[in-house]
Amino acid sequence: MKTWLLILVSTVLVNNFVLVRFLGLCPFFGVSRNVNTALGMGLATTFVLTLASICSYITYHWLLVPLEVEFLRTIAFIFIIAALVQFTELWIRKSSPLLYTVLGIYLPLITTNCAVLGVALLSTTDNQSLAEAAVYGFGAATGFTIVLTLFAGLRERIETADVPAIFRGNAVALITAGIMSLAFMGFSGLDQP
Amino acid sequence: MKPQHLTNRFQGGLVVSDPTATKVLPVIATGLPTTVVLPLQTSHNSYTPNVDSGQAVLKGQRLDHLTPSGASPLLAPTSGVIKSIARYACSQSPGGAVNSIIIDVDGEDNWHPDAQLFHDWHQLSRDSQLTALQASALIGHGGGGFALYRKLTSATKPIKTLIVNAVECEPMINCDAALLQTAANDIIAGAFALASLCGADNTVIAIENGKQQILQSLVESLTDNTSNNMTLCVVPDIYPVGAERQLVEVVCGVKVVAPDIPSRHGILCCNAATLAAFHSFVSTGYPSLRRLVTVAGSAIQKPANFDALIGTPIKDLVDIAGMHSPMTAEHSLTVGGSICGTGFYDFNAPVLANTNCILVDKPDKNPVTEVACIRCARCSDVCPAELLPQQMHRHIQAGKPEDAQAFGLDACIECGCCDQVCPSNIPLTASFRDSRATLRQRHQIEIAANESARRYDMRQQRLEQKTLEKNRRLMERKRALQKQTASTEQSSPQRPDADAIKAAMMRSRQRKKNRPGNDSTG
Amino acid sequence: MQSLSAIVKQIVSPVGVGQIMCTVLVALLPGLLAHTYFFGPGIVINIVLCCVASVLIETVCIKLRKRSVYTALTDGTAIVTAFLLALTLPPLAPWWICVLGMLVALLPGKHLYGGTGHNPFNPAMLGYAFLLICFPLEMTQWLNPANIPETQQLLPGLIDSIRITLGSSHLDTAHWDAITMATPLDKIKHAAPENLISTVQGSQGFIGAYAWEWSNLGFLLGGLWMLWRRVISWHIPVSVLMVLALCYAVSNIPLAGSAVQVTPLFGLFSGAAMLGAFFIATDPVSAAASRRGQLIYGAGIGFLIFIIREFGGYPEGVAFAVLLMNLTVPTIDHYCKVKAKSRDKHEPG
Amino acid sequence: MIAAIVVFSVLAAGVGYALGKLASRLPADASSLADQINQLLPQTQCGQCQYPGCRPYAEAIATAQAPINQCPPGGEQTIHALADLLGREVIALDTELGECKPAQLAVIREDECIGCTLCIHACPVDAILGASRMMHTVIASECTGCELCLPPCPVDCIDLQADTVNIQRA
Repeated sequence: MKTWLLILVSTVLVNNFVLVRFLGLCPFFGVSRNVNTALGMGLATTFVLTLASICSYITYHWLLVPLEVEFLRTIAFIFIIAALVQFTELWIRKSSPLLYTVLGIYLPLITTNCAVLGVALLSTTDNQSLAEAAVYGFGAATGFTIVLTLFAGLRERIETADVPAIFRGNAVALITAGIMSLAFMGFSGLDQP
Repeated sequence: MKPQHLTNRFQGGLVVSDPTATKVLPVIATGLPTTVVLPLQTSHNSYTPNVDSGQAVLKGQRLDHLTPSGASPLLAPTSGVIKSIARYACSQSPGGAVNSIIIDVDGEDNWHPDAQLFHDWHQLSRDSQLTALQASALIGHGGGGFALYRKLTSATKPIKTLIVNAVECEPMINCDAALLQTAANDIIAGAFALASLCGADNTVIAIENGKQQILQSLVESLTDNTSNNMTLCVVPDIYPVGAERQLVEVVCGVKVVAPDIPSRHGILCCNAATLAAFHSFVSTGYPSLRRLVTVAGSAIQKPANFDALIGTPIKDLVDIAGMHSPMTAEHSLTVGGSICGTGFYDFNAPVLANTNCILVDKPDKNPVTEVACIRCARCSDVCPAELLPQQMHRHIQAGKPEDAQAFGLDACIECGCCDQVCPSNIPLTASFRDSRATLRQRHQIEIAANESARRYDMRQQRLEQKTLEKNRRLMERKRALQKQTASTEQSSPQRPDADAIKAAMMRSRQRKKNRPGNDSTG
Repeated sequence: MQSLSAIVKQIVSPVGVGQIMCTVLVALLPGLLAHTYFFGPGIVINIVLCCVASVLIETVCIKLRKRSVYTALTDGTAIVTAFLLALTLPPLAPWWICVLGMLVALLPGKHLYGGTGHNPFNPAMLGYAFLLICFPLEMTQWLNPANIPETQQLLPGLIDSIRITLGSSHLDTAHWDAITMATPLDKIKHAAPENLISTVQGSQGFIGAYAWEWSNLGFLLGGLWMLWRRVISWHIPVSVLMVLALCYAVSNIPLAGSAVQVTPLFGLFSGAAMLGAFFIATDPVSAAASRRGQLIYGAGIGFLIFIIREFGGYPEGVAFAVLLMNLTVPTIDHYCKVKAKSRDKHEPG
Repeated sequence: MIAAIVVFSVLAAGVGYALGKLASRLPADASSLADQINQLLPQTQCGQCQYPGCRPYAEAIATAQAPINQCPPGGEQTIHALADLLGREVIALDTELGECKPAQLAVIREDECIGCTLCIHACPVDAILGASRMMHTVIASECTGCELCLPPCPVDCIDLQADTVNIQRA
């Protein structure tokens, strides 16, 4: 149990996938226009990522290793993630068409989101157990969701701010993301007991 | 009759120590003005005139077609000749000029024959009392500008409590205090009459803590007409305790959030001056066309309360009150009190039914500069409606008033408290007032658009229906034709023979010869 | 309209934004005096440097935005940022640390977002965090607090301090026993040399670490005075200090290498807790807008200060705690909406 | 090695088939989104957006067949509202389709009207009153100013005036 908490703290706060490892930046900037869509995207990614890390663990240890084709793991993981994303896309298209239109291209883009593939690959290299891989995936996704929602809130506030013309739009968003990762440096060293 | 001192209060508000509160200004009666102006478009009513220029009118005569049911009519305040119906200055409309009826007063001031609506109020049935009240065009003198008739009829629940709002919490306004001193009995009688009309079982007269000497005179006049269900409450003087919803919260403990109104909670709140006017209407049968207006401000020599005819240009009152220095463009004119009063630009504008105070102030020597909002949240501390003005301001400044609605823009009572405490001197209430107007206009556009969408859908359905109908009929005829051709083929398979055709042609030629025959061979 | 405002505004505390900021500066004095008494005049030099830098940067930026320099300077927010940044810097830090800190504080911290009122991050803390991460050596050159009876520590006078700050003479550690220690908090984690431990236990410092409790007491006095003048509201400082004290009370962290328990009072009166709670967290522009939001904001800061101090890598957590909560402010404001509905508070009459 | 290929192809086929089945059971429900978009359009039913009315244009936007800047009567305000709803970039109005003019009303010069009922069929909101060979007139409160009745009129007796009747529509 203690290690799970440590994994969670380390993936969500200490080395957050977006602000410290700089993975998954394209949806981070693409979907953070308003808080509700950011939350929608975050939940979708959490769903995909947690299931993907579990399935990739299973395929890696029960399929690839017995068949000695570990080198195929990247393709297998991408295949799993694509299937999960397709399922999520169908579900969101059915349940909330507005979210589906607003997310637009970024929903299928979860497949190519480097954070998602990164988690699957990293959890195999650190040879974690199944439960640890699941918690690792869930932690990474929650970190991604929290930071994405906070960043969306910040961008909404900056929309109403009187930013100089040349900085308006993505420039001020990029600088703000930089300051966010500066702030997240405060958590460094949190997971060394 | 011992006054009850109420201690519960609403959130926020401004503690105001106003030296003018205790001193009651003298009341000056004014005669008839030379011209009278009646705007056709005010905040809550719009009239279509049924008179045209040059026509003579008598006092109390109705000047408009009663368009929407329940709207109160427009009555001529005095007799005279209609000079013109043109755009004229008005203190209520932000644009400044509004179509108005301008009457040259002839001075006889004689009533129109059917101006007296009844002879004895108590014989009338409740419904005829209500229709008489509507015909009397009695508009609330408080500041809201709603017709008393509309207030009564918009009550969804039976009215249990009637509150007489004798509170004058806004500094500089003095007309209610003067009325309490001179006509306390009229107000009480008016309160009784209205209570019996709307069936309220207890009546509360609310007065401010700061007005001690008026309190004594009220207590005496209350003891002589002894009645059990009328109580006198003294409310703490925190601005805006005189606002309808805040007074209801202090007196009855019911928190009413705009746009909801107290009459939907069985509570009717009426201004003291309205009740005095109601009493004069009930006792004489003639609509009351006069009201007390305070004229004060730093530029006025002798501030006083004027008993003025509704429609009198404000310029006449200011001339009587006298000014230190002649009026210049920098002088600031305000209608209403000094905290939530709205500025206006042309002091020829007329006195309306809900104009309770005119302030004329000297140009401000050190104008304050507006600085950016630092989100210090003082305005949300003093906001009596418990809103977040700093968040509303941020969204309005970014050009998105609809986002400000999430922070309570619709519940804003435009009381002006936030302006007074803002360290950055931002004109918050003015920006909220404008944004609410824009949102009202957008709402109107949306209603019109929905109406067009409905008509478009109906038309589409009708056309679809028609094409379906046509196809169905076509199908039927085709089927009938097929049936018919099938049946004829079975009974006579070969073609009809040639001589039958020849005989038919012979007959037609014969008929053609007969027709021209009548003119040639007979 | 104006004749009345005199009546109303007298009742409510200092009126304009400029007066508010002046009151904040005056409130900073007690803590500042305690600081100079224990850590020498270096802090005053820092303040002068920061103020000069902030005025210059502010003027340049406002001119670039073609706005009136007078109103921008007189609203005093730049000066307050300068004071707060200077108070967090070590007394004998080189001069470019102050200038660079002010640059980072005012450019990306404030003018990037449109000047006063629009910056989501606390400018002073942004400058300090940037300096702490980029120049860890210079930022932890804290002098040993003066006048500890056992060590009779002498402090460099004003002239020496200026020369050191300008880099003309090197700080020879042999003479002035400068040790790389951010604050006494540092030794809670890394068992610092014995003499300092003893000073804490035996020192006359009644509650906190020897020198720091006096400067915290000074800031507490300044903060209470600001509360009384109604320049700030109680919501943020109370929630920060309460949560911090609660965390210390709940988790009994032993003082490094000794049986002494860290009492909540010790936690509150050491490091930059009081300065953070009363002056830094209550910066209205970067704090939450609604009072309810401010309570959540303050509680978050208190909790994060405790987490970073006890488990994090940096000795003092106020800067990062404030920055991290500044991140969450827009989302807090997004969800702290007005849901006022008509209701019957109690039976009428 | 062969086993790996076989396993993966079987796995791929199975998941593909399952997703295909699922796609048909979870149809996209675009109509509720079209309603939300239709709510933002000015409902002049003028057809300047190359669609027969506002509703068809809303459905086109919902199924991403049409961009959000093809509504001249709505102008900037409608584009901003659609961009906010759908989270898309704000793009300038496509001016070939028409300009954003202030609200206007069609008014028939009644003495020249020959009663041919062509405009009655053309009006998308049935705002024109009249019978064949009888004089026609426009119901001012219902007219959306869409100009569709101008082209079919043989005697060209309909002209456009600023909308003063329902002033709030402007």
